[in-house]
Amino acid sequence: MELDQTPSLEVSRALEAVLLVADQPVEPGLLAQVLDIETREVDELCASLAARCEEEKRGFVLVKVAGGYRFQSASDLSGYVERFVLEGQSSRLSAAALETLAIVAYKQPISRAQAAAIRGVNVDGVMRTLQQRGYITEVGRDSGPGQALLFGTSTTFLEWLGLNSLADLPPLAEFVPGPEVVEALEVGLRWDDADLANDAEQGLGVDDDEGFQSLTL
Amino acid sequence: MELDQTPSLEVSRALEAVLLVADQPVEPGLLAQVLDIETREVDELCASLAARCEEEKRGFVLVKVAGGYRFQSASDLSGYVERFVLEGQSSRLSAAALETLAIVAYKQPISRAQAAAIRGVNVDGVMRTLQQRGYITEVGRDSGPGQALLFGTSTTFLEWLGLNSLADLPPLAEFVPGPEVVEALEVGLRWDDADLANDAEQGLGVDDDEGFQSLTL
Amino acid sequence: MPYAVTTTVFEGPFDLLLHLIMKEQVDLYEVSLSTIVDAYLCELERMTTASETLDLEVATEFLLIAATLVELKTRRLLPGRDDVDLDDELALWEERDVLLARLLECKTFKDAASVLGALATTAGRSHPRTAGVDERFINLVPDLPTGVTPMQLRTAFLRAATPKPVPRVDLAHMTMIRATVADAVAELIDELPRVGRISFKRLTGELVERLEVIVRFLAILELFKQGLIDLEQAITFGDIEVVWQNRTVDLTDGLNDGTVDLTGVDLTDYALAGIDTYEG
Repeated sequence: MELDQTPSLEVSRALEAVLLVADQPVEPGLLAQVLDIETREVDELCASLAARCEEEKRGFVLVKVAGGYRFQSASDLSGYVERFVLEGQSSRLSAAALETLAIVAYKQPISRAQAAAIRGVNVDGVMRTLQQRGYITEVGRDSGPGQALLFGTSTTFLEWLGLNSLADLPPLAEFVPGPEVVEALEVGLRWDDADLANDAEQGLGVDDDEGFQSLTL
Repeated sequence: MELDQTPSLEVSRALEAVLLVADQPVEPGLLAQVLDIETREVDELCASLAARCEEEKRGFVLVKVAGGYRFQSASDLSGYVERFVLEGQSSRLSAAALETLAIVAYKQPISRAQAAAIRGVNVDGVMRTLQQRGYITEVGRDSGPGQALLFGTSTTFLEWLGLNSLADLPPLAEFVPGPEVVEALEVGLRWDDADLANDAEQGLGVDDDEGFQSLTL
Repeated sequence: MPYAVTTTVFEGPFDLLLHLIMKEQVDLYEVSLSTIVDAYLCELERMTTASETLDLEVATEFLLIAATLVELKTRRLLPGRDDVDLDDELALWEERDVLLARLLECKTFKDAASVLGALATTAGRSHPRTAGVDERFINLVPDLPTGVTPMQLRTAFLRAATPKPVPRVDLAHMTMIRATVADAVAELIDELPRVGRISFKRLTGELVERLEVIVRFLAILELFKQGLIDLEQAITFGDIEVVWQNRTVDLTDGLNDGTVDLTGVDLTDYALAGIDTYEG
């Protein structure tokens, strides 16, 4: 009888996989649905997975927060995580955050992918931070394929900017320079061959961010 | 001697913790900095962590993609994960887009016109789609007249393919058609005596008619 | 000639020609040029009649190849091939070889594409972790600056929505360059009201360093965003006319607004952010 109830290796692996890709705590009910098992079994499975992480002294733990399960870094390692956040992440955020927030403000409701297309770079991390800070919030789902989450600005955002309502946002200029204008301007930059060959070689590796930040140095 | 080089349990746990909180592949250099070890050690540590995940049949794997390390779900569990993740399942690329992408990948840096010449059709629309998806990006300008924009593939492209670097693309030589295909094409376009003799047997008259009818097109 | 009409959509002439030749090879092994040419023309006719809206550009591409094919075929049908001009003959050979080479190249990338597609499908079965740091660490991530004005938010949007210039700056040059965008903005604000209208070429004509040109270009974009100048372009790829908007601008206002920092010394965080946004 016990044997029947023991979830298969596959289900416990699937639990790990789902928890790994989740970006917020997952409710037991949803896990049960995805794994096609009982909610009770989900709780048992999670308990044993949590125990296993502990036993094996992994760098992460499985916890239940806000009514859902999630992996998070082990608390005794927070020093490393902090260093990672400070050294690796923070620098890219501030300028990017303002632009991303501006895009959400003017183009809401908007999905992460749409915002990324406008900025030309991935904005997932920035959007998450803006959401965690309360500036933006989920407002629905796209009806198209993929049903992407749509985001909009919050009242925190309005307070931060000192506005009463979104209607008070300054209107955008009727004319944003189109690609042709920028392209034509660029033609005026008169590349010489040596520079171009140089560029082409570096092509992929070079990080744009650095290049243009350095202009101000 | 070996003992000295074995990273401590804490460092390998810290590696797990940092990779867990990362939202994109983490470069070995940054990991080395955060963990205060050599980059070489990072690579060793990651290799052994990856092997451990595999051995233990975890639901997740550690891979090196687009120049960095990241955790991702085990591919055999995609059924479960996709039931959970609604978003991010980008729709498939059309055959035209895929072919154009292959051309850019292998011929970068390349202009739209050069890609169009290879495909024999205009590729502007397809290139725009690829750019919107973030798979290709502008990397410079041709030095020739017109200073055409040159395109290359992005890190998103590498992530999409699950490759660590462009060097991991299957060599183009593998795809150069074999002798049978070359012969078939060659014969298909031949008008030498052998072909003529062959045709003569089948009766030239018929051919004649059709040939000239076709000319009126 | 009986030719089964396919429902396949052919992306281009090479696509079609490859399909026909490879198909014939499977069917007959011994392929004849006539068969190929006729099938090609049949298909072309089908395409033209099937949609009245056949893109002229697409049609042209198909017809170009058709012309080559037909020429190859007629060459063979012409009697007395001995008196054919040798130059013509060679030219035709060359044309055929070029066509053959292009077909091979096309086929190479077609096969490469299907392998890349398979790689992507495999990679797509594995989903990355993107959760990022949890709320315990959120305070380490810098918050947005306070005191941002609605106008600055609007500027940030325009910056983000403006297509990024392609130039990549060689970092090796950096140490030698003193020009900043703020300096360039100041120069332009000084110069433009006097000339009123000037072409971008002339405006950058005396600059030697490419970086200086880029800096000036960024400054122009900056001024344009703020409505201080207008940009006109008669034809695509033509020179750009920079036109000073003849309005009284209180420069101190600009400073208070935080949109332009003309001192170039005391750059506010915002101005720094403004300049670094010409990133990719």
